[in-house]
Amino acid sequence: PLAEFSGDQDFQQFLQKDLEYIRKIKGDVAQVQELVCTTLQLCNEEELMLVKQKLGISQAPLDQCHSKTFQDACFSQIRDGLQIYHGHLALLLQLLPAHSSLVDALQLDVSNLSTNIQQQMEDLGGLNTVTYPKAEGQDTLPSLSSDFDKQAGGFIILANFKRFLETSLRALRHLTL
Amino acid sequence: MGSTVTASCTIQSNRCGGLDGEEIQITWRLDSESMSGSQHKSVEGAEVSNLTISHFNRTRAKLWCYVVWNGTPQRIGMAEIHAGYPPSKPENLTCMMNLSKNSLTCRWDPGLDGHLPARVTLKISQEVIPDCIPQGGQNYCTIPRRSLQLYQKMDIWVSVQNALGTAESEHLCIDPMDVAKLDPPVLKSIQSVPFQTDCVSVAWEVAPTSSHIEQQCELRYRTHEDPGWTLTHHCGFLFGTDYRFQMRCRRVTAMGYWSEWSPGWNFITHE
Amino acid sequence: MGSTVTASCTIQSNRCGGLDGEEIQITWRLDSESMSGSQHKSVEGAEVSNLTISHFNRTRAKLWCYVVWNGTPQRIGMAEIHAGYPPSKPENLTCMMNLSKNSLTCRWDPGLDGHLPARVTLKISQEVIPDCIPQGGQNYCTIPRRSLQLYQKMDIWVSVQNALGTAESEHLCIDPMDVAKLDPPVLKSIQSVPFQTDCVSVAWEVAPTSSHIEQQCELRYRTHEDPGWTLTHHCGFLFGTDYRFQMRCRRVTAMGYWSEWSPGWNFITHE
Repeated sequence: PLAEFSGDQDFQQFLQKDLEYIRKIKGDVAQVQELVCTTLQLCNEEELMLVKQKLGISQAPLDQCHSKTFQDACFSQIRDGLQIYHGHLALLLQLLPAHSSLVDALQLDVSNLSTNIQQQMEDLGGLNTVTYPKAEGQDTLPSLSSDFDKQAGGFIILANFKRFLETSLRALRHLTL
Repeated sequence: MGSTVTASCTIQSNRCGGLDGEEIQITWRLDSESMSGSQHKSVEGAEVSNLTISHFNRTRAKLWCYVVWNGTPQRIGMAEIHAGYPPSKPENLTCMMNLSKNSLTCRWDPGLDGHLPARVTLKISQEVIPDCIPQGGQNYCTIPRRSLQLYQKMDIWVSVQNALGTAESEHLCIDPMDVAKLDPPVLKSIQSVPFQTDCVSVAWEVAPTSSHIEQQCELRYRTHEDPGWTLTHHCGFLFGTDYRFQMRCRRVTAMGYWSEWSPGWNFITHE
Repeated sequence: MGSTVTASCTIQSNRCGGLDGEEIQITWRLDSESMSGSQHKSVEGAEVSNLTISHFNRTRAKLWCYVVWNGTPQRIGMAEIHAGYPPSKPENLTCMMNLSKNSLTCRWDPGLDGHLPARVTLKISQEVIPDCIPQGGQNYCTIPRRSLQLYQKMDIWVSVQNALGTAESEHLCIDPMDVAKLDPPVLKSIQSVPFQTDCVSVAWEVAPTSSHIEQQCELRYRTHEDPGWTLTHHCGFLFGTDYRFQMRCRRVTAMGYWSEWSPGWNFITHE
């Protein structure tokens, strides 16, 4: 059903707003990553591949957004993924207490964007707003026992979320005229 | 304001020790101005004085009731009078999103003063969001980020309520990001263009708070002698002249507000 | 600080996917400085590296444990080290009652820095009264009026606590009003005394905030040329000289503090 929408003026405006908002959130994520580097001395992902395997932090799925023919399910996955990362970002509040206002603002933007997408899918009516059953434990973080596991976990969440946003940007940009 | 005020003052001397059997003379004072009422005895034997003030023209006044006792006038009752008008409709409601403070500030013209204590609130359609109460009678209110839903339309209006009624402004239906005022860009470098010698090439950076927004920017210049600034399209400059440049930006869609002009950049075109 | 720090890093390769069967080389980093430990295989077959750092001389550091995997060093563990000393005893605790702000401010010398996060509190004997927590590492604290028992002795002391211990200052047993600093008096008039022409008579008013306290006051004067002030007993003045006078007061019992000097008063003695 999406094919009919791509020319629709409202749909195009909806896309432009989401693209801009994702770009804003991506900028905020980069700022928090900078803080994790300067504050926790965790700066590059290659050094954390082993611990990443051990912690097993799941990434929000965007498989519906990779196909050439854009699926409505991709919107649902973006919306649901944003909610998952909204939850995961709470860990950053613990890790960066001196910068809680920045992390708060990031969480607020993430939840706003997710609500916007849900609202816009409803407003456009034709979009299939089904909610995909989440894989087991996708929402919740694994238990992170040591300080190091928490700090490494925070770094990994931000890296995952940055990739999630880049994939979402590519998928939505694909739809703009 | 301007209407008639009536008041009455009743003394049951039998229940008022010291006034028993005395001749009772009730007098009035509006703030410090003496006034006389019409006094009569009520059926229950109490002394009643009625006062009528037509075209009441003060916004606030205290009305005192006196009776003379032991030769001195005794204050025995008081009423506070507030006069005014129903609130007038607030006009010209506009809002602006500040990207560095991440808040939306709305301003309006309050219209005529109702002279009465009034409750002014900036209302937002989503019930879950608390009203914005302007501080001490100001005509603007700032909605914090946590009460905003970015990139979504919000219905905003002003409501004014006093003892004599309520008035509401027109409703604004806006997405805060569509009324954003961008932060100014920063000029990075200005150079002459080798072959088009009367042109300059400009390098600048948009503000980090709006780097995610597609923007159009304007350049202006002036020499020390110039009275005012001139908008430019990078060409038409004199040789060997000391120019001062500034740039500002706005959404490509022309929605929202121009940023302030950037800090100035001095550049002398070559001979 | 200065003592020895020991740490160990254990890797059970069979429980660490990707490391199975690989030769494991554990390395260490203190912040960004590489360090080598002594590595051995434990009875359960795990690789264990032990590290000893003698005379640890940093107040804060991060100790990282690495293992090489797929050619890149992998961070697999971290410990944050805070080093310092037990808190030293706070000295020279003094308190002063401010009569216009109606609060008691106590100051002290903190002594040597323990380099560790420390909790400093100004304690008051009456349990019902909350401790006074100085703001951001300051060495003074202001006890608000509602926590004070005026004209009663209060037991006040400072307590400093960090991870390595607790230290307490000497206890002060004071009545806030005995350590009051009076507000300065106001000079009302200064005149020559007719017969003792080199003397002056002074009229002044004590500050309203301390008018209930019996006070003794001092007068000082200077001419423009004088380098400093001179205390006076109202006599010994030169003729026709332009003097500047100030006054201050203190409790008659000499307890508490002199007030600041009053605003100046200029007076020219007659010829």
